[in-house]
Amino acid sequence: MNPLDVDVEFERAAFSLAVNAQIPGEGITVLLGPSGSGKTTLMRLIAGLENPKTGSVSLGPQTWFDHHQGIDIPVRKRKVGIVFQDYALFQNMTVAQNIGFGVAKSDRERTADTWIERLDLGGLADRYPAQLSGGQRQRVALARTLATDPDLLLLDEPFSAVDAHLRQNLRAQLMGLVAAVKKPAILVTHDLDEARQVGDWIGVMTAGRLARFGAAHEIFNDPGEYAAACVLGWRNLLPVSSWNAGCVAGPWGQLGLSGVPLSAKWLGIRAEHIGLGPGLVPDCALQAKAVRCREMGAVRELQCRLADNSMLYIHRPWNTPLPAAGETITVHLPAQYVKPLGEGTSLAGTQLSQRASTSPCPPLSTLREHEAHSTSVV
Amino acid sequence: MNPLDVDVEFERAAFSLAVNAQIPGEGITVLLGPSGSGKTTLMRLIAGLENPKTGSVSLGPQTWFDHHQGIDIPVRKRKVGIVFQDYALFQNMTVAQNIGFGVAKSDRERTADTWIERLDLGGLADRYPAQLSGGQRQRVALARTLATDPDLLLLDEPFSAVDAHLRQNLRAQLMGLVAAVKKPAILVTHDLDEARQVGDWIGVMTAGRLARFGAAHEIFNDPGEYAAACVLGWRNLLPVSSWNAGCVAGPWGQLGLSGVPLSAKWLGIRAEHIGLGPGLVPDCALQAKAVRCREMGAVRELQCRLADNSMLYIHRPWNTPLPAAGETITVHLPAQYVKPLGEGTSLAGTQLSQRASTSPCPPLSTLREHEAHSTSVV
Amino acid sequence: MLEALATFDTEPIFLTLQLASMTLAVLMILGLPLAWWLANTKSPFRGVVETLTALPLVLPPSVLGFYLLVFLGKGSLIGEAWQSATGEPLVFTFSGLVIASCIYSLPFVVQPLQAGFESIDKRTIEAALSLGATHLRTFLEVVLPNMRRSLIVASVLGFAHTVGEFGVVLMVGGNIPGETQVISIAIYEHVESIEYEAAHLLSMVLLAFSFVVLLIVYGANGGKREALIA
Amino acid sequence: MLEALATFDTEPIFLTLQLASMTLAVLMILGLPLAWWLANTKSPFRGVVETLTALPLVLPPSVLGFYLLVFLGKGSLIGEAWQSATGEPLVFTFSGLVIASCIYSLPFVVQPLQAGFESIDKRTIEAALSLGATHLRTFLEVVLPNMRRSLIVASVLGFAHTVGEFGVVLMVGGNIPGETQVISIAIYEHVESIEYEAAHLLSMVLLAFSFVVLLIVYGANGGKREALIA
Repeated sequence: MNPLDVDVEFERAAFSLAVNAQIPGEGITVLLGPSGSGKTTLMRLIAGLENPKTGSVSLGPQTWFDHHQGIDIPVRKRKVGIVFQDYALFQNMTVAQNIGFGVAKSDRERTADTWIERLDLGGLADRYPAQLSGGQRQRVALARTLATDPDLLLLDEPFSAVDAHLRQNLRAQLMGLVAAVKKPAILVTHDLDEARQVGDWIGVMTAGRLARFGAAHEIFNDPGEYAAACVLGWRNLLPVSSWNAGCVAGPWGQLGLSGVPLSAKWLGIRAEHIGLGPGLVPDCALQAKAVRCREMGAVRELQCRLADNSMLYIHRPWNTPLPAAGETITVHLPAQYVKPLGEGTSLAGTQLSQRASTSPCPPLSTLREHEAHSTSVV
Repeated sequence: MNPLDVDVEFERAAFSLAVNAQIPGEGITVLLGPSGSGKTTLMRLIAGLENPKTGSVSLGPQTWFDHHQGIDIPVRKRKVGIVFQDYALFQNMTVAQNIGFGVAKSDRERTADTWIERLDLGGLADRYPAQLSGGQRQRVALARTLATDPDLLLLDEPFSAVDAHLRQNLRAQLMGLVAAVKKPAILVTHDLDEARQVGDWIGVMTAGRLARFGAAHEIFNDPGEYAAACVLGWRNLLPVSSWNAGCVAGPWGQLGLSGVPLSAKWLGIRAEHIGLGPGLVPDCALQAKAVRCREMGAVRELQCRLADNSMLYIHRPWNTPLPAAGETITVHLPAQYVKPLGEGTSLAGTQLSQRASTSPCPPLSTLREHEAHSTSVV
Repeated sequence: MLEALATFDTEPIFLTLQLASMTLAVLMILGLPLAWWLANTKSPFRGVVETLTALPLVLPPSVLGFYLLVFLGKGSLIGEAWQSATGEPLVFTFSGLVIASCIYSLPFVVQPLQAGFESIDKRTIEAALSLGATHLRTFLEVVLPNMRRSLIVASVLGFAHTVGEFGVVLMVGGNIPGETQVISIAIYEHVESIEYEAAHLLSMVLLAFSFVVLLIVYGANGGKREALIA
Repeated sequence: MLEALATFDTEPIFLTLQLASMTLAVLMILGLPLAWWLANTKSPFRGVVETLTALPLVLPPSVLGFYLLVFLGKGSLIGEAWQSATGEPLVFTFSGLVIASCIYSLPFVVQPLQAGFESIDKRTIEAALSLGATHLRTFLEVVLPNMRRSLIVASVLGFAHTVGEFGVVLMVGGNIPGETQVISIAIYEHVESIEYEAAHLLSMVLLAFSFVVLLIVYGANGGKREALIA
């Protein structure tokens, strides 16, 4: 169970990438990010399909790339298994020939048979890729890669060419296979649901940078910085303009929270963590106006407006009654679920609490005066 | 507010399509279906970009196509506005020229200015499509179409080329625009979330057939047939093999439900409608074994196995405690949420109820005897 | 060399340019509709027409020249009709050369145009039509401007191929100064007469011309270089 | 016609087939690595090499023939070296014809091959390498089998273009029966000698051959017909 150490810099045309991470030697690591954020490039750097400008890549004791030592093992000797986005099957070979391509000649037939069976491809052995459905091609690509028994599995958006209702089953199959072969896998995707379903570890990429990396539950609950929160689907992001004595304020109003770091530029909270109540709790609540309600299957979304007209999204179970449009409501933002977010720097791990003082927060005008002061402290 | 009457048959190579529907003259109609189900073909038949083998297409009093009367109005006279999947912008024209293309020369400049402003494209008027981002191109395509003031708007997966986190805003903008111009729109997609978010009406396409059509809330709560349920993301589908005296049975066990039509081949229930309890309720409950639990953001998914090893998926709010893996649990399937599903025929509108009798269902062995009988009745 | 320059006969050069320009003009007028038809038709005759259009590409110039002599020459239907209409024969005249060149260079104009029409995204045409544009407006404002590269390649190859033509001209046009003696024939004549310096001078002109042609073609590709033959 | 058939000289046909086969063999050996290099290199010399390769496409045969005479002929460095090594000159011999044909037909072989290499999905190559295959195995088992069409087009066009060659042969090879008199020259000779029936017979052979060539090329396209040029 060797961890993968990556510390690379890469530049091409208008794009540059710099990543330093240790990817665990077991389980599925998901690289999540918008298109153009460098997810696929990072994967290609690890595989040896692109050359870093500087840095090093090593899997446990094997050094694959080291700029200073002049080491650069070619891709065919790295023992990485790659599943490409469009599968890159060999069109001139049958399913069995594709799967056996990377296996020593003596073992080829037996290994191909094994993987054809393991991935439910029975009866398709003599077909050509052009005669297969999307899901079947995906499984052939996976089998071809796994048949070589790679030390590291790299999957570049492996489900993007497959119909939505097939993905569920293919994802579950993939998770089962990765668990069975006990090798680490890196999966690149821009699909949040996919990351949630298959990711043991999550890396959030934005603009050539690994903004956040860690265990999945940790990342989903605490994005650390603004850009990562956007990628992770956090829609309630409140800008912070000033703070004082356990009170944080922005154009949207103020909250009585203590422990907010000085470098916090935003406060984030997940839609399902916001409470709804009739009474106005002075410290951790805001007044809002209900705008509309939307059914989303298992949940129901309430959209409301804050003081500065920005939107706040609240999710409730499908069978919970929600206030009518136009109603003035009080929304509770429990301190333990509000996460401070940096810009370009991660504030992950910060725990906020409701401020201890029982006196109400000072009026906004007072806070504004402190703004200059606290900025100068930063 | 003219409704669109479509009654067409179409054939090409291995694909055939037959659709008969009246699409309401207001709001957004979403055509939902897997790739290859004929969504785009249906849209092209309506626009006049493909010719039906037979049938008719009319928008209110205007007949666009009628096989028997020999009417076939060319696309350029149909007053349909089409937004293509890849936008099909004119690469040789600026944003302003693209938007003004369909407008009479005298009005061109003024109209282009209006739409540039309405879609936040200010400052981009003199750019060429190649210089725009995905979201900007999408808005130019929409503006170019809306500028011609079409009687019917056709949108072919308009958000598929846009990054996930931009889609939310573009969808909201589209809904606002369609509401403002008060013209009917048909949107083709394979994205369930998109259908849920923008659809006033939903048409479910499978294999060249419109399996189900109606108001969005109605369709999402009652798919009517098996193929439609799959497309609509219903994952709990129990095959029906026999029934008797208000009891329905399959390899998974049996439920005491009355009102199940003889042509029901499956029973479906949404993951969030399944109840969890400790005690065994004899009639509308099954015994299951908890397998694993998965965090999905606002909801938490419990996966469990039924008697025949098939999986059942249960969704609960994120903060609800769930049984541990391996525990034996009782799952409740409330009669009002269980929907009978046909195969090839829609059973929409059927209401089931818990059977009145207080005596327990007969043992499965007894039911099996009745199977032959009930099948012969069908 | 200087001596050759002094007695340098510019007549073949002007004659060649005249021939190539006229040929290109005729080929563009015929080639645009033909290429459009080939790119869009579903007619069963498409295959036959396409093969006939491509024939001069692989047919040897001497075969082409021979058949042109047979079909345009004295005693042939076309040749006689032309002679009675204009008073001069078709073979061994400039008019005959233009016809021969058009046939010889046809694929070099039609095939790039056809590829250009085929590279146009069908959806942009559908989009233009759905926005209410007529077919003519769609063709002029959407189709042609988006295949500029193909227009340039077709023009340049059609012109250059006519300039470089030799075998067909030798057989159908002969070697009449001022009437049918184009550059390539003049070079051959000079070499046969062992006037190597005159041949050298004319060859340099054509070599330079060919270089410029290729630069234009690869330039029109806009950085994305592609094979001319595929 | 029958009379002509009786005295029909098959020597030019065999000579032509021999020339075309040898030329194609040489061009395939040189063309495959050259095309591979052109399709994959990022070298700044790529543009120059590509232009040189394409030059015979637009350069008139008489110019090409003239320069070949100059550089291969008596008194030239290459010509003298060849003569001292083999005892026979390069011009007006079969060996000279092969060299001339190789230069003349070069773009018709290299460009389809280059387009073929460029059409190969780079990811299938990367996939093969990541599965542990050597570069040679990847080339033989993944690259070549997936560009069969390009191989066929290159072979057929290279062969056919050599068969149809006229101007260069006339200048570099002359018209020596059994040594340099290929079909296209023989036709020209027959026409000049007003032996129209013999010319007709040979032309028919070449016309039929050209038809078959186009059928093969369009057949290799697998229904999806494409332009050969551009």
